[in-house]
Amino acid sequence: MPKLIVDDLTVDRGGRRVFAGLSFQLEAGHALVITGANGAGKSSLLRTLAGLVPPANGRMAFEGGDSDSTLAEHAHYFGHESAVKRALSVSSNLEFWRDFTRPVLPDGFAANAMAPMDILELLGIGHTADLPAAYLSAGQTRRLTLARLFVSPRPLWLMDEPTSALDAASEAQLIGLMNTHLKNGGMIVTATHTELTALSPVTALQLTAPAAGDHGGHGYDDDLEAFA
Amino acid sequence: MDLGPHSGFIIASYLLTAGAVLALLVWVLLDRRKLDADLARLAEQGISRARPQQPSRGTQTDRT
Amino acid sequence: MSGWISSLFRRELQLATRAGGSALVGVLFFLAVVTVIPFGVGPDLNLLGRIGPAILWIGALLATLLGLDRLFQADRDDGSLDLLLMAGRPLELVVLIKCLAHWVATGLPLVAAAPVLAIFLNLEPVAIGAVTLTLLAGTPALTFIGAIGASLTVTLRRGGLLLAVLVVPLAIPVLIFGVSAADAAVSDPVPFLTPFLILCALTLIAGVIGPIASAAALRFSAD
Amino acid sequence: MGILDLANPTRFLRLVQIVLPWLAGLCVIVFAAGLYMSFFTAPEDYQQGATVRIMFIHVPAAWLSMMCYSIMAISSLGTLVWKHPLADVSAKAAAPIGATFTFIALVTGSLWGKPMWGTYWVWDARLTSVLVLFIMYLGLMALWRTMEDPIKAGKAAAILTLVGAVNLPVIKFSVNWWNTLHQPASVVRMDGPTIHPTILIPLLVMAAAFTLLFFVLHLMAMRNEILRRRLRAMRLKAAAQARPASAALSPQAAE
Repeated sequence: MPKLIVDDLTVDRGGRRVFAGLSFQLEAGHALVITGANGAGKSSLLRTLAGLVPPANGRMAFEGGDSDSTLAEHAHYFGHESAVKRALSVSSNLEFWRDFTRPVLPDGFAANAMAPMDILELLGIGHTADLPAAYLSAGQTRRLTLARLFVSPRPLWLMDEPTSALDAASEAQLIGLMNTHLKNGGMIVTATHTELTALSPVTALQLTAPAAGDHGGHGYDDDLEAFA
Repeated sequence: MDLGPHSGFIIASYLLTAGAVLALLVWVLLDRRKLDADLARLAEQGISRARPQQPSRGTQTDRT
Repeated sequence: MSGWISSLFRRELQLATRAGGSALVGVLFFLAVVTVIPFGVGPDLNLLGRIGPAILWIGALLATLLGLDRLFQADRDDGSLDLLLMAGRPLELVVLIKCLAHWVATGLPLVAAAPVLAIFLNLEPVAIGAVTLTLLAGTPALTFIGAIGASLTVTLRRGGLLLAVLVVPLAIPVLIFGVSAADAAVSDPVPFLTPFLILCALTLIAGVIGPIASAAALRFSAD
Repeated sequence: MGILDLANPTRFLRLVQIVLPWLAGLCVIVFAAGLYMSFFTAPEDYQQGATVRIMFIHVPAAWLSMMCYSIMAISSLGTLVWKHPLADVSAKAAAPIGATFTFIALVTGSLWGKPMWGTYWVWDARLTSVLVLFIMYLGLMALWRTMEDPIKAGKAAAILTLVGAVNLPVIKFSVNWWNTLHQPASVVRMDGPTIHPTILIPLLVMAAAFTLLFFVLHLMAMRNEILRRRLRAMRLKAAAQARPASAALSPQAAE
């Protein structure tokens, strides 16, 4: 069964130590909910797992997955930005991501790609398929972004504040879809302020803001000292 | 009607003018046809334009 | 395998030509630059005839560069760049496709407009043909080299101008051989083919170095 | 707007429906008369011979390009000052038409120049000003294309049009000055001090025909623009039509 292993992960951003020595493991079918104050590094952890931020040191690996794909290629990143092109129609936005993102299906992850129209209908925005994405409301744009995760399935979902800009009904539907993803043998790492009680099975991870003094091991002045 | 030695230029300029005007006309007509088609398709989906309820007075824009 | 290449190319083309795209604006900038120069230089047709190819080439260079800062910036602003990095497609190939789509949307219209503008600069038919041919061969190089600048300045808010400053030195060889090929077609000391073939070689080299350097720069730009 | 309240788009569309066929018919008739006169009754010019006949479309086209820009300037005032709802529609509809007439003026001017001056393009003061006007038209059309929201685009374009209108005389003056400054040989004046009636009448008839053509196209383009705005509004409504998210969220949703 695929497993996500993070060992002694340390991440710096802009010369500031965000967190250090973080280790955890996540089996298939489980979700990891990250909580913590703003600036505790929730988003940084997600972006590091997504391969968008190079870690200072530490190891991240996706065991049991597709051997010639990196960890990032096993993951979908569901961030704050919508990655939706306003000038293109809703369906062409989705169809592009279906063709472009390479699906990764390790054994033990039983989900197959949904057709764009099906997932749009499921998320209640099927009637906007032909309209330019510029005409969508914030909630509808959020659902279009979510639909991207279903057209080319990948086991690991990295979700940053997934329930923001969603009303109660849509939030319930989102949690349901997340549960379905877990049942299919997928994994979710999500950062959130609201506790997602309906999501299960869940292991919690509390990120504490780093001690004020610790200004980041690989800071600029260290180089100077080494040089002097 | 003898157009003289430079008749080529005269004819060319009249043809180009006619061409430009025709191109503009065709563009406007095609644009119109596409708009009508899109509007019809939306009307089919039951999106009706809200009738301006109150009688128009002064410069009242078209509330849709 | 090639499904994603054609959909990426089609999408980039659509985005460039749709409202807000850089295609139409590039040609207008080219028209504006070429029209403004005679106001400075004066309406003397013989002078314009001599420096015509240079004016057209410099206009094309500036039009390409200023159209390029949105090549990656647009994707970064709406979050698509992160997903392009994560999609598991060879980034060098992705950059190559984006450059080709940008060239078709912005570069080709420049090449098409060049003969018309050459009339304003009083070039003879032979010179018009030569300039157009050199632009056709040379503008892809400008796009590839410009893409390096675009990827380096993608994180900056106002990267457009810096991009031009970074890339103009790199584009000088293309400019030199482009203009000299156009002039060679008219004045005879140098046969047309020699500078023209070097220009084509420059384009091919840029076609390799550009995407590789841009992909590397994009990987580091993510933060 | 006095008796006819043209501010209301619906009434404006009805008016266009009635007026347009007559206007188009009249335009065709006047064009036919103008062309006949231009080719048959007008004599050849003693200097230029038959090429003077190009003047019958070049000069009206140049007049039209200026007239169209002034209509756009007035519409821009309508948008910014009097807040007339159809003003920015009129300005946006007029831009491509103005650009086309300017293009015609440039092309015919160039084709007229070849037999007279030996080259297709001469940086003559008038031709150059028309070229600058052409770039301003294209700039305005590009500005409209880049903004999604028609109201905002209308205001921005109105400001640019007015700034352009103020600058046109300045451009004209500076181009003249620039032209005479560098001018090696004096350019044969296009039209003599007094135009002979047999040439003036066809010219005026052709100018009338061009003006009618402008109004026909302008009304049609305005109608399109109004329909385009309605389409946009209806699409926004269609998107906002909150269909209930499909209730049945079956567990095997992802299968």
